[in-house]
Amino acid sequence: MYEFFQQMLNGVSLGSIYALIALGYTMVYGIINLINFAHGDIMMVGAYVGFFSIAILGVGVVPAMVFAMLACALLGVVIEKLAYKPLRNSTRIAALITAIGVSLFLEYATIWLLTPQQRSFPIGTFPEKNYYFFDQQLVLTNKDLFVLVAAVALMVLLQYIVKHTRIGKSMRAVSQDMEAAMLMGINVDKTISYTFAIGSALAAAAGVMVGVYYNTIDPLMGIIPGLKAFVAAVIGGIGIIPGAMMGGFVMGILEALVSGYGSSLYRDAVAFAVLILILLFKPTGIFGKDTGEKV
Amino acid sequence: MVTKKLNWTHLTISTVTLAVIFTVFQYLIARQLIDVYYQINLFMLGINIILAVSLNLINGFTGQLSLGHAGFMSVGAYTAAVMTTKLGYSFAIGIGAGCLAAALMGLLIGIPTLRLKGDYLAIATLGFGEIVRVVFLNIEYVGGASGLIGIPQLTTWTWLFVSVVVTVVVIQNIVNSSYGRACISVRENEVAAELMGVNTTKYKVLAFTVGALFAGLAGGLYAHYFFIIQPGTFGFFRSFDILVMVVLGGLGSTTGAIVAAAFLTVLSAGLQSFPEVRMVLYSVVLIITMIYRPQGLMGNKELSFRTFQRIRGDKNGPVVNREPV
Amino acid sequence: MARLSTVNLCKSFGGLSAVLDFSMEIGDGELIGLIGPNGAGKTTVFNLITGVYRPDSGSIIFNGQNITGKKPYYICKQGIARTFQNIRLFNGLSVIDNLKISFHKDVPYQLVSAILRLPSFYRGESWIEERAIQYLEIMNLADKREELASSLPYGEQRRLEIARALATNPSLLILDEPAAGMNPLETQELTNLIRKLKDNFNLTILLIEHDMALVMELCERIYVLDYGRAIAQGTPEEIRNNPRVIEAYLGEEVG
Amino acid sequence: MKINKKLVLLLMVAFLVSIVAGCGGAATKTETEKTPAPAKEPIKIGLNVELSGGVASYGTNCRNGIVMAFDEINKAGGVNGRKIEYIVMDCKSDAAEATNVAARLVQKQVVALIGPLVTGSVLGATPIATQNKIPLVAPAATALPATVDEETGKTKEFVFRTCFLDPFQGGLMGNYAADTLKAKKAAILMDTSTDYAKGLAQAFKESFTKKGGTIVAEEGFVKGDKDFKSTLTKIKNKAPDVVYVPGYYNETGLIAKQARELGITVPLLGGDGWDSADLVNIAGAKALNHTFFTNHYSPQDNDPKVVKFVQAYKAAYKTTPDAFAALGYDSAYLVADAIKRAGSTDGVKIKDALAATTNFTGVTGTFSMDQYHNPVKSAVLIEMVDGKQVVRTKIKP
Repeated sequence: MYEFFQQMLNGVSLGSIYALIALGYTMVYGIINLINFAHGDIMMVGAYVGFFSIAILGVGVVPAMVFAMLACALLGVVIEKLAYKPLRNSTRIAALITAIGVSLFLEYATIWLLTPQQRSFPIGTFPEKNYYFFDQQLVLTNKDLFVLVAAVALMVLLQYIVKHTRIGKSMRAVSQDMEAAMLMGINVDKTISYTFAIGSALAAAAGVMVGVYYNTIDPLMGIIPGLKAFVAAVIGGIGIIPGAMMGGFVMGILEALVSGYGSSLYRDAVAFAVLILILLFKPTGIFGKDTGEKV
Repeated sequence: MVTKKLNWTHLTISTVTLAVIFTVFQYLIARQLIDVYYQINLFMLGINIILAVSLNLINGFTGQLSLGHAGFMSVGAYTAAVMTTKLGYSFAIGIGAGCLAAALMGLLIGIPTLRLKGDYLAIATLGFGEIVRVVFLNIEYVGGASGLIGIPQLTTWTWLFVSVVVTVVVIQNIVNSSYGRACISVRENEVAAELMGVNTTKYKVLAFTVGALFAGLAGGLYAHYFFIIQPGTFGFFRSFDILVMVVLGGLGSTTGAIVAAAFLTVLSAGLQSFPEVRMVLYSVVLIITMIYRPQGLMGNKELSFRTFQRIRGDKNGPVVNREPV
Repeated sequence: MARLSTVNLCKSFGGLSAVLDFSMEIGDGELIGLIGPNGAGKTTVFNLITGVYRPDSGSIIFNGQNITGKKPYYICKQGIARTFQNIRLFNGLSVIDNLKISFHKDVPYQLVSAILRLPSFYRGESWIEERAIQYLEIMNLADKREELASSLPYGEQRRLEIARALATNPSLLILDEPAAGMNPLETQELTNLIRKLKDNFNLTILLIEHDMALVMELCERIYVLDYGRAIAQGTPEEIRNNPRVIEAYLGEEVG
Repeated sequence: MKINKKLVLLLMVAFLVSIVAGCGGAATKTETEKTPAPAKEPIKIGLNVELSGGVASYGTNCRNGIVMAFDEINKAGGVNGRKIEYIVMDCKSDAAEATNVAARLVQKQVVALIGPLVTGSVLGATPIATQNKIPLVAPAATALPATVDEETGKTKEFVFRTCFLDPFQGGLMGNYAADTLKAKKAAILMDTSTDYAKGLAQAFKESFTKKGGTIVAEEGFVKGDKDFKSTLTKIKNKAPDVVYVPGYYNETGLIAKQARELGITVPLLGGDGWDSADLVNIAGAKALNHTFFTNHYSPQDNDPKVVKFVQAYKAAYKTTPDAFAALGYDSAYLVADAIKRAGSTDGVKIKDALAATTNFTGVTGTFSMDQYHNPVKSAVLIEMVDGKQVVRTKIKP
């Protein structure tokens, strides 16, 4: 019985990480309808910025995260301006292929510049503490709590930005109808830049947390979590912020249960199978609403 | 535009050209005038052409973005290799089984997933590719992660050459027929196609199945040239490699796919010692192509006898498609 | 006998009724207009009839056969063809290839013959090509056959769309705002063309149009939609004088 | 222009005939004569190593060891009066790429190949070496099929290795767990994406159960995994006395860390894949206390040859050499030694000299080649104590 609860805890902590990444994913998709494949790789860049801030500048985790968020916000805006903006009016396939291109560019440029070696955060970067319950049967670490709290806090913040701020209102307008928003005097370019800046900053925060959590980072670290987070975003209904959070938890718990009671070797396969099933039977996700295609 | 009659002149020229190419390389290989390294690249080139041309049917002509082509390739490779290595069948039967297995997989995957549109389809096929990889990874019978070893090297130049020619001819003949036009109409405007009586799902599945069949062929040839196949060889990066060829060459141009496959194979061999540079270059090429020339280098134009006639200023030659701007 | 009848068609999107209890009957050889203010649900009715949308309830009977909820390609094969409000040509294809696709549903050879280039393939292709050229000639587009569809001027694109629909050999032709964006001269030509087609091809025609002059001149009967409901039907004369129609078009003023 | 249809058909038939004829032609291969190089020209040796991809750090360290050895040999006057020229190429940790690289090195007329490191890639490169009659020395391919064809049981003529085999080190650990650590119940958590780890797990299981122990759990993970908590939770509930974790340090480091977090305090055991300076960085010194692994050598060894090697390596590369650097270093000396003994750069003669190796002394021990081209050599058993490697025993086969 304790094992089951421990597995649920494992799932929630893994799920918070997916949720963190999925938030940015879902936001960018919701507003400009682009699967930003590079999101996981922006997360990786964030992790590296955080790593160098800690390892070279010797700052703590929180300032490192701020640096990473600023750097990646800028990176996100640059990527959008250079690669995605010219394609805003072309086919979705062209935009998707470009996003894949950007993703690989970030991965391999990082390998080129920084070697493919795995790096580890200096020991003691994060003062670790374990809490044991029920005669050591249940374990919770402060890292788990940190990630969970961060994910919830960022979700609330994001929800607030989108629902209650000026820029959030512009974002929602752009997501409804880009042309109409433009006609209503909304600066669409600026809004999209902000979207990318916020989404990428979220990715960077996630990256630093993943780095601290697992203590290791490498140039290809963004691929699998990025894909999993995408699955999470789809499960929750892509474009819906609380949905991404829930999707993340669903994925995390699912994986924990597959590893705990089945075989961890099929964990990734199960994740993708769920994705395909969701896409087939409820493509709008658990929280999504159906909308018909306009003819 | 399709010719109304079989053009014997063109057929003769094609046959002679192909026969010459075949014989020259056959001679060079048999006499060992080109060494192992160039042979490997020659075979890789042929396999890449099959992959690019077959993916082009799905991505380029039918307009369905598939990121799982390496998955179909691996199904073909494993099936063919198991048939020859474990079950003792002949190479021809192995290759045939590989093609069929891949085509069947294309059909099975195609029917449900093709209800999805655009980027969702892309993600679903990517997921499919990963699932196939994980499954092979966990089957001990085919060697698990370390792969199936000890596959005899049965892919000869003849096999490869004939396979490439058959792939190109079959796909070109499909594309230049009413069935191919139905596929293209799906790409151009799915709603309109459906309303003009084209069963779009059927043609998407057709493209997927035929594309998968030839990917399986490429897989079988690959397995029987490189002695060993591992699940990792058929990951997302290989799907991506093939996609780059198709995108660069022109979505919807078989000639373009061939030229790009050749160019990128040679480039990749040249950048052997700088794998990161190769990938950085690929990704930049992909982004720039999409921004400045989303239809690819060749667009949907084909290099054919008609093109030559036009270059010569042949007055009888019909006007070739002008490029979409 | 009715060529097409719809019975109590309903369709809503996310709780918003686009079409409500819409019933209509079109006799063989009639030329019917469907009018209504913007957003009244006219195009939705077309999408329901041609199978793009599946109705929430109600049924559609065509030539005595229930085609409710059938796929668009199937409905096309039964003899309904349409054009679109916003032109939907196969832009990357030549004019003649746009037309050839319409013949695909009757393709006279197998896929295998195409792959092996058997004689039946060449025979079939010449049959398709000859037919395609015939339709282009009728629509006066034959000299543009090798041009890209997207490179045609607007009026010709409209004509090509009609040609493409005709080439599927329909008994019911549905035109969605065929005169949109045309000048009065072009509209007049179009009116004549529609008449001519109706007679030559023995067609039943259903059209949506905002150009009242065209509708009143051309249509034998008119249905009026407002907020998804049919509010009136009758001859052009009756519609012109119907107070509910005037109210729908002009708002509260009359009421 | 009118063309006679019969002529076309004739041509097509001729084409088909040429294809069929070609099939026959391919079988008749002619031997190309290699002209012997003039004596003063350097001897070319190809390094087919993993400089990128999954096991990049092994390849890089191994290359460092090889390069250092050849530089020393050249400084001492070379082999048979000729300098050694090494050509380094990256096989990207991929089997097909390893084939390709081997072919490219052969094209550059190398007389021997060193690498690749991991067994899968060695299997990829083997056919090229065999076809061209060039010996291949695998510094770290510890899985059985690297030198022996599993189906026929025959030794692969041109393939040699300088490391011990998986059954040896896995069995060693199984005995150690049962005898010294007094374990009754063991759990196995292995990297199923490598033959190496699977081989180790198999050998461990056999020797441990032979000593009366039971295996309470057998779980797997895949290279690149980062989260092992669910699997570890499962293992924890089986309450094993030891957990055997064959795999490579990137993952095993994380496993050690997460196992300790979950409250698994029993000894963790591993193989030579654990050996890396990064292991401590990833897991932290504290988590690694109470862990043991088998290895080819230890830099802490006070054998003068080892001390000298460690000093020279530290001077050249600023880090402590790991086992892969040591194996690379030994492989390079082994190849040079064989060329010297063969007195020739002919592949077949070098191969024969390699097979006849007896009492070769390297930093990873003194060994002779057995009939399967495997060195018969000792292993060390290392315990991690506060982040430092401490040699517990040195075991002869």
